[in-house]
Formats: sequence, C-alpha cells, structure tokens
Amino acid sequence: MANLSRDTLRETVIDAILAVAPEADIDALPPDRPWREALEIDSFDFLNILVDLEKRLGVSVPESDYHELATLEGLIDYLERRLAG
Amino acid sequence: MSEFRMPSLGADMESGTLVEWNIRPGERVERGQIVCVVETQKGAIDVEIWEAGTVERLVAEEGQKVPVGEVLAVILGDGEKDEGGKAEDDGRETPAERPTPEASQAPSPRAPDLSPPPTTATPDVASSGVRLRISPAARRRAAELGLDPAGVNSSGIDGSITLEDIERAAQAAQGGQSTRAVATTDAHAAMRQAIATAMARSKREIPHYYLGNTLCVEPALAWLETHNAERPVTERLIFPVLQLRAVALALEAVPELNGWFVDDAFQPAEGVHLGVAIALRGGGLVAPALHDADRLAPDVMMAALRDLLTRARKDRLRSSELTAAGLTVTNLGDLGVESVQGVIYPPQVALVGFGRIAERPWVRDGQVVAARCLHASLAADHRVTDGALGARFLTRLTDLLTEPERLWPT
Amino acid sequence: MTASPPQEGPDASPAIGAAGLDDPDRARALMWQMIRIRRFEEKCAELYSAGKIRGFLHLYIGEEAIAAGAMPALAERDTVLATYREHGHALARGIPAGAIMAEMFGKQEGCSRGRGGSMHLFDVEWRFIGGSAIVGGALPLAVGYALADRLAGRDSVTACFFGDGAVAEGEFHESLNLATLWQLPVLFLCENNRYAMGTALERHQSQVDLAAKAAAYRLPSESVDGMDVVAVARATEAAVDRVRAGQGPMFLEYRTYRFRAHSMFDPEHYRDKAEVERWRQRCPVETFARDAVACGLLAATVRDEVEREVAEEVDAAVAFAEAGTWEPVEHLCRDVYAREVRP
Amino acid sequence: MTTQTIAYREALRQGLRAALADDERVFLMGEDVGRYGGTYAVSHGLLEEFGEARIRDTPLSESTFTGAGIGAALNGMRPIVEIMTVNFSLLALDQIINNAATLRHMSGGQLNVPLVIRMTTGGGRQLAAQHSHSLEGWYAHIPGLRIVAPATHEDARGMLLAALEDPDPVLIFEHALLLNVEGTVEGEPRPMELDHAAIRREGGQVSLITYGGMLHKTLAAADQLAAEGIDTEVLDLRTLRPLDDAAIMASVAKTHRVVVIDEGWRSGSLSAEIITRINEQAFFELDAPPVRVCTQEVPIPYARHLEDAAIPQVEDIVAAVHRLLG
Repeated sequence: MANLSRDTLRETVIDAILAVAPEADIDALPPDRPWREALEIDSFDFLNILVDLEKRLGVSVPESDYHELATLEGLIDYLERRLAG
Repeated sequence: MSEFRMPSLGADMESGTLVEWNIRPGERVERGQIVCVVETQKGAIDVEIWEAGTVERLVAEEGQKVPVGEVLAVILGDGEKDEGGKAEDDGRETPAERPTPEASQAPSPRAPDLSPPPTTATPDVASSGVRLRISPAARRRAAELGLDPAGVNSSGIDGSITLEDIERAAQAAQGGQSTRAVATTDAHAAMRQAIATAMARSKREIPHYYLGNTLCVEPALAWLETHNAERPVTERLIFPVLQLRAVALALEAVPELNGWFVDDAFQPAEGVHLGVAIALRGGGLVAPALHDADRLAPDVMMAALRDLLTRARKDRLRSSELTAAGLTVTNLGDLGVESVQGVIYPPQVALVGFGRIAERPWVRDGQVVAARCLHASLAADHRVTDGALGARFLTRLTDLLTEPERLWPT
Repeated sequence: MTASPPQEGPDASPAIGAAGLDDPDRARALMWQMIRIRRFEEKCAELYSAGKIRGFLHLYIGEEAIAAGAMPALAERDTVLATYREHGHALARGIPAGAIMAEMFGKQEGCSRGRGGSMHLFDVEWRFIGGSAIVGGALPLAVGYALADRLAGRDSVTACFFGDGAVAEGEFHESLNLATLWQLPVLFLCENNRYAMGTALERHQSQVDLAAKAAAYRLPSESVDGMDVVAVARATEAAVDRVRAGQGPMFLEYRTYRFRAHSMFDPEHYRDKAEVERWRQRCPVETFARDAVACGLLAATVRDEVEREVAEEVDAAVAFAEAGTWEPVEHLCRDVYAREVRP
Repeated sequence: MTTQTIAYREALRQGLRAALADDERVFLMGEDVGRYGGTYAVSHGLLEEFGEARIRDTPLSESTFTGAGIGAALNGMRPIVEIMTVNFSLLALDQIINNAATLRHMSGGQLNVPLVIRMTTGGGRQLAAQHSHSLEGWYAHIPGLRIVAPATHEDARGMLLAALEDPDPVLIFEHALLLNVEGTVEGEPRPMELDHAAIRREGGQVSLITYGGMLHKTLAAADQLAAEGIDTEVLDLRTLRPLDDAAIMASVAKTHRVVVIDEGWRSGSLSAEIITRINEQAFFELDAPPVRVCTQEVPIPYARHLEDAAIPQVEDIVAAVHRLLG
C-alpha cells in the first residue's frame, strides 16, 4: 500500500467520489478549489467517501484533520503522507 | 370494520396507482405494517397501515389508479367481530370466525417440513406499474446496487434485463453518466411538477415572514470533534445531527411552529418529526420525516438519519415519512450558500434553513477574533404565528447550538 | 370351459384328525395355537369396529389349522414369507402377540414400528419376512432366500405361504420354474381357501387342481386337508424333510376355507351363506377339540384351561398395544435408506 | 499407475471382475449373462473365470430373477442383477418398487436390500420403441432406490464397486451407445462414490447439466460453443437419486444460466425436477429462464432420421445455448 503511485492514489480518490456522486465532473474541477462545494458533496456524502477510502486504503482520517482535505490536491497529499508514514 | 384508503402523501397528490399488494384477504395486519406499494409523482412509496386487524377484502386492484381518500381495502379491526351492528352497514353478515389450527383437539400428525427455506423476494415493479421483464439475479443485483432497473437497456432472452445489463448500467452510472437519471427522467419530470405545484401553492397561500440569526458554532464544533475523536469514521456524527437536535428541542419550547394549517386552522403535530430536505442527485427534492427527533440519543439519531438519507436516494421511502413532518429543515451550507430564505412546504407552517459554516470576525470578551459561524433562518406562516414567537424559537435554537452540552443533557 | 364342482375337502389324503396323534402335549399345543389365533383375531375384529385398528384387516378365521400345524415343522434357521392374511403365521412362528397387536394399533412398539400395520408384519429375529400385500410378490423373494442359503451352503428351508389367487400371477409360474430349475430349497405352501378375494377358484383358473398345475413344473406336489391340523402337520413335516435334504423345492396345497369376509368391509355377495355354514361344520378348532377328547387324548377340562390362558394373553397383548407410543413424526423419513440420504 | 485405454464395455467388465474377485457374496444373474457372454458382451469370459454358481443365466422371468436378487440380498448375499434393457425392467417393476424400495421402511428398519441392478438405457441404435427408452428418471422418482448413471470409464467400473458397498438397492443405468466408446482408466478399479456430481468441464457463462449418454454429446457441444467464444460448464450428475443439489446450485450461482440435457421425455421428467429445484433453491441466481433439451415426446422410432430427430443431438444443445444467450 505504501508505494502506491500518486496517480493510482488520485484514481482511488476519484473512484470513491464517483461512487457517491456518479455525475461529478472531476476533470472540470479547479485543483485548488474546495471540491466538496463544487461537487455538491454534503457532510453525509463526505462521511461516506471517508468510509470508502478507509476501506480501500486502510487510512482512517480523524475529524481534527478534516481541514486538510478541503481541496482535492490537499486530500491526495494528506493520504500520501499518511500512507508513507 | 374500517376502510384503508389511498393516503395523501403530499399536499399536491391527487391520486396514486396501486402497484402491488403485500397483503391478502384473511391475513392479519399490524399497525405500521407496509401493506402496499403506491406509485406517485414522487416515485414508488411503501404505504403503511395504521390500524391492526384482519384484511377483510381488497377493494383496489393492482395497476388501478385510485384517487386520494378512496377505499383500497376493508379491514376488520380487533374485537370488531363482537359488534354485530356494525356489519349491517354494508348489508353483509359478520364473517364467521375462522377456525384456528389450535382449535383442533385431535393430535394431527404432520409431516416435517422438508421444503426448502423460502427465498425472499424484492419488489419487481417498474415505475410505470407494469411488471418488468427482468431476471431474478438481475433484480437482486439491482437492489444491491440501489439501481432502479426500469429503463435499463435489456439484452436477455425475450427482451429481459440480465445481470450483465444491470452491471453495465451501474458502470455507466459510475462513469459519470447516471443511468438512474436517464432511467427516471419521467419520474423526475413528475417530481418537478409536484414541487412546482406545492411551492406555487405555498407562495400563493402562505404569508411568509422571515427571521435570521448568525451564531458562533465553535463550541458545537468542539463538542463534535471531541465526540468523534476516538471513533472510527463509520461511527462519527455529522454536524446536521446537532442542527436537527437543536431544532427539535427549540420546537418543544415553541410548539406553534410544529404542525399543519388545515381547513383555516392550525393543527399541532403530535411528536417532533422533522422533515429533512434532501436534494437528490440528478435533480429533485424530498423531505422525509425523521421521527421523534426530540427523543433520540446522538448515535441513534445519526443512524436514523443515515437510514433516511440512504433510502431517500434509493427511492425507498415510506408513506408515513412523507406526511409525518410538522416542520422541515433545509441545510444548504454544504452547497456553499451563506443563508437560506426558505419556502414553507404546505400544509406545514414553518421551515428552518441553515447556511454554511465559515470563519467570520466575532466578538468574544470584547475582542474581535476569527470564529466559525453559521446563519440560521426561520420562514414561518403569519396566519399561525407572529414574529415574536418566531424570534423566541430562533433565540432558543441559537442558545442550543451555542451551548451544545445542553443538546443531550446528562 | 368345464367348471369342476366345488370341492368340499381333500381328495388326495385321507382324514387323520386327532386320532392320528399319540402325544397329549402335542395335541394340547396344537389346540392352544389354533384357539390363540382364533381369539386373537376375534379381538382384532372387535378393536377394528371400535376404531383402534384401521386400514385393511384380513382375518384368518377358519384357516388356523394351517399355521398351527405347519409352523412347528420349520426350524429357527428357516425363513418364512407370508401374505397380507398373516396374523396366524406370525403368532405361530413366535412373534409376541403384543408386538403384533401394537403393530395393528400403529404403535412404534409394533413388530414393524407401526409402519406396516396388519398386512405387513415383519420380525427378522424370527426370520419372518412378512406380510406381502402384492399377491404373488413374495414368491420371487423366497426363491432368492433359498438361492442365498444354497450358495452359502446352509441347509435352511424357505417356506412361502400364498393363496390360491397367487396361482394366477406370473410370478407363481416364474418362481416355481426357477426354483425347480435351480433345485432350490423352497417350500411353496398354497392356502387354497377357494376365493381370490371374491372370485371363486373355478372362475379364475382353467385348472382347479392346483397340485396338478404345479406338477407341470416338475416339482413334487401334494394336496392336503387344510381343516385337519394333524394332516397339515404331517404333510408339512414330510415336505420340510424332503426340501432340507436337498431334493429341490416342493409344492403343498392346503385346502381350506375362510369363515369370515375377505376383509372387514365386504358384504360377501359372491358366496352363499349355506356354503359358509357347511364349511363351518368342519371348523378346525372345534373338530380337533372334540376328537381329541373323544379319543381320550385330552381331558375335557383342557379346553377351558387353554381358553383361559389365551384370554389372558390376548388381554395382555391389547394392554401392551394400548400402552404403546406413537413414533415421533420427525422419524417419518428414517429407514427409507440405511445410509443417510437427502431426498 | 498405469493408464489404459479401454472401451466402456471393458470398464464395466473390469468392475464386475473386481467385484466377483473381491467378495464371495457377489454373484451375477440375468438373461444370457453366462454362456452367451452377455447381450452386449459385457460379461464375456466371466462364466469361465467364476463358474456357473456365480454367473447365472436365468429364464426370461424379469420379475422373478429380480425378486430372487432381492431375496438373496436380504439373506446375506450381494447379488448383481442384470436386466437387458430398461424397457424389460418394467416386467420387474413390482419387485423393484413394491419390495426393493419399500421393505426397509415398511419393516421399521429391520430389512435392507443391498442389491445392485444393472441395465442398459437409451436410444440411438435403431432398436425402435421397446429397446430405446430412457426411464431412469422414472426410477429416480422412487424413495428407497439409489439411481446412478456412470458416464465415464472410471465411473463405469468404480460405481459398481461403490454400489455393492451400499446397503440399499442401487440401480445402475448404462447407456448402450457408450459401450464401444474408448476412454482411459488409471490402475485398478476402485469404488467411485455415489454421492456427488462432477464438473467435467469448467466454465462461466452457462451451466450444462446432464448425465449418462448425454454427457458426451454435451461435451461435444461445449467444444463447439467454446470455438465461438461461449464458455460453458458441464456438470455430470452421476447420481440421479439423490440429486446433488449443492453441486447444481453452486454451478448455477456461478453461471446464472442453465440448460438441462436429459434423454428422457420432457413431461414429468428428471429435467423437470432439476429445474424445479433450481427455482426453489437458486431462483435469485437465475439470469434467464432455464432451458431443457429432452427427447421428443414420441416412442422412439426405428428409421434412422426419425430416431435422430427424436433424441437430443449436439446441435440441439448448441442451439439451446444460443437461444438462452439471446
């Protein structure tokens, strides 16, 4: 798991988002914009995405880290760091 | 003898199509049991019955369109068979008591039941009310995926939908093109129409007044973080649970906002059942009721909300959930808006709206600090309440969200 | 078609009767066995009317001399196969009266655990292989039993009782042929009571002399008066000796008569009351009891003693059956296979 | 272990020879099993090897020599009764059903009948309507009987040995068209258990469920289908009573589509029973209605072209799979 490439990680994240929001157009998403608002991901959806990511990657995100997940790049950075650590 | 009638599942519902009976004459029904499926403009609804008894006869047939209030079935209530007079109304004799197996005294040796265990079936009805030609395996898979099989392209024998068709549709949906959205275009058009009717009626008939308040949610968020800190993701609460709880408790203080305006009079609700406005992906809106929101412990409330959200998105709501709410809560904060000036869902008399949580300058102990804040609003029916009552409610709501330890006092 | 006149008795062997015996113990035993069968069956008829016994009930009353006379000729190592009218054979072979009565009650203490009823009495311990209700169906089994004994080198005899109706079945002919062809130790014992259910012998057989018919298969064949228990015993003993000696199978016809209807629900349209009455005059129990006293073999008081003993045994059998238990319904599917097999 | 290539007939003979050599209680009985060498030459040479006491020619008395087999089995022997064809077994139906299948239960468990009855079954040899039928499905209706249909050479010799070890009556149905078919066996004959079906070809798209003579046609159809890119699984039932429900349902759960190939007639058939069980136990696994390939509902005619048209052929099986896949 630890040596997942960033691209693979990105795909995993996108898969998890699409599972909740199948119509989401992620390619059109500016990388530094808060993705939840742009993709209309409410707190329940967000929770489901975190559950999904935990299942796929084994990373459990504590609530105190939520602020690091505001942008898609931030989320991927965060997961990469957690997987490496 | 009582009559089970086509329920009114919304102010705008005129009729429904009976899709499927789950009961048969002679069967016993319990209060709260889902007895039939009714197709409405809002999709297929599982309809519950509110009286226990025995099914005397089914009046409506599957596939029949029945106006609201018309008789669907006749139920023999518990103990009614003793009241001989009642049966005279329809000129028929009181049905004789059915012999029960227990009544037989003689030992009746029965062969052990060697038949295989019954398999459970899932409803298999397209939104048009016509039976879908779909394989059993495909039907089961569609249910697992929460996918409406109606409208899925079929490739199987005799034009049937196969497992592969369902998988393909599910993949297409995941790939960005929502099969569900395509498949349910008609249903969504109907839903749009229903929303249009209800909202037009609301704006036409209800004299709204609006109140708003910005409040600091740092204490509430701290409470939530503490609560969630040691919990796995699956057991965490989300902020809306706190919001709903606060609304429920505030309603206890101002019950005049919890109920319906019917026949030119306010009719208070029994119990605090909050309508939760849920935007459906692909368009549309439903607001099913979260029952007894004033009495649920945090985890129980979260579970109830999770169940409601999941089923709403799978189009598997129950009839009571569509009619029980005495007030609706809408939360558009996740969509980035600051504040909501809501439209009341008739015949309800108020609607609470929440905007997004964002950092703002906030004065604490005489100092301006950055704090996470939230705008809460109330839209209320001036025929039932005045601004003073509305203000009392909003103040109470603000207090509760500002002092979260009061939400579930120990 | 020339129908032979009804034969009132045997013409192949002279009457013997009690006078043919010199052993009082033996005479008492024969009388006891016949009375035992008679009283047991009378009780069965009573219990049938009371609803305790159900299904078909075929009574042997009138034919007791055969079971009582023939069975003692067989050894424990021999095998007995019988028909659905087999209460007398089962009793005479040694199966306890209580186990038979319990079987008719349908209780699991019955000799077939209540699965067979009146028509299907089995007891492997006594090598009593029941109770076949397919007329003629037991004859091939008897051939197989004898074949196994022969192949295993045992000197056992297989005795197969059947009625005159079985003579019309193909299995009768096939079995007599095969047993003779292979010279197997089978004793074919035909109880000719003159009616295949309601069809008189001369109405279903072209040749009513059954011994002559059997003889066509080239096996020794004899007829004997089936109402004379001593004649039955003598003829059967000789036949058993012959078969056990390895001289192949033998056919024995017992000419008899059933006094009661075919089964409990039979209005007897097919025979005259006068005919039944004529045969009743030759009742094997009464004639033997009378003759045994007349010729000084038994004291006049013995009859009463025997009746008392038998009444006690029958009462005990009924009590045993009444006290019996029902096999649990969960056991219904047991013993369809010897191995555990899912249907 | 040595691998031999032998005809099915020879495999049957190897099984008989091993059974007779292993157990003194075993003997073979039937019409023309001895001097003639067996109607289909299955028992050829056994009379010379084992003698007249154990290889017994019988008169044409199916009921009585079958009943004698039952009696001998009840009395400690392990008889093998050979009935020339399944049509002739109807003459022994009384003994098979009223006695062999019934005695254990009716006697309250006191008796059991360790009898083996072998008979040929099936059409395809222009023998017309009294030598060509497939009635094994009928026998499979009867509680108390075990019905097996060896389709492979190993089963042809091994199921007989297992049947002789079974305490209950076992009927072995040997398809006449298989007798000349060559196949391989390993080493010495050994008992092949009677409880389980066998997957003869693994596949994922469609389950082809069959037995006996139809196995070979089904495997040929599976080859053709594979050439078209259709991946079928072939399940050989082996035992027709009791059916191996678990194996059937496992295959259905894998492929979700079923074709049952049964040389019996369709109405009230074994194929009907199998599909009913699938509906009862695996309804929600089905992705298409189950399909049957059965014999046309006529007595089997003599003329070659009519007989071929009556009995399921490879192309019928292929067509059924095509139809199923839409």
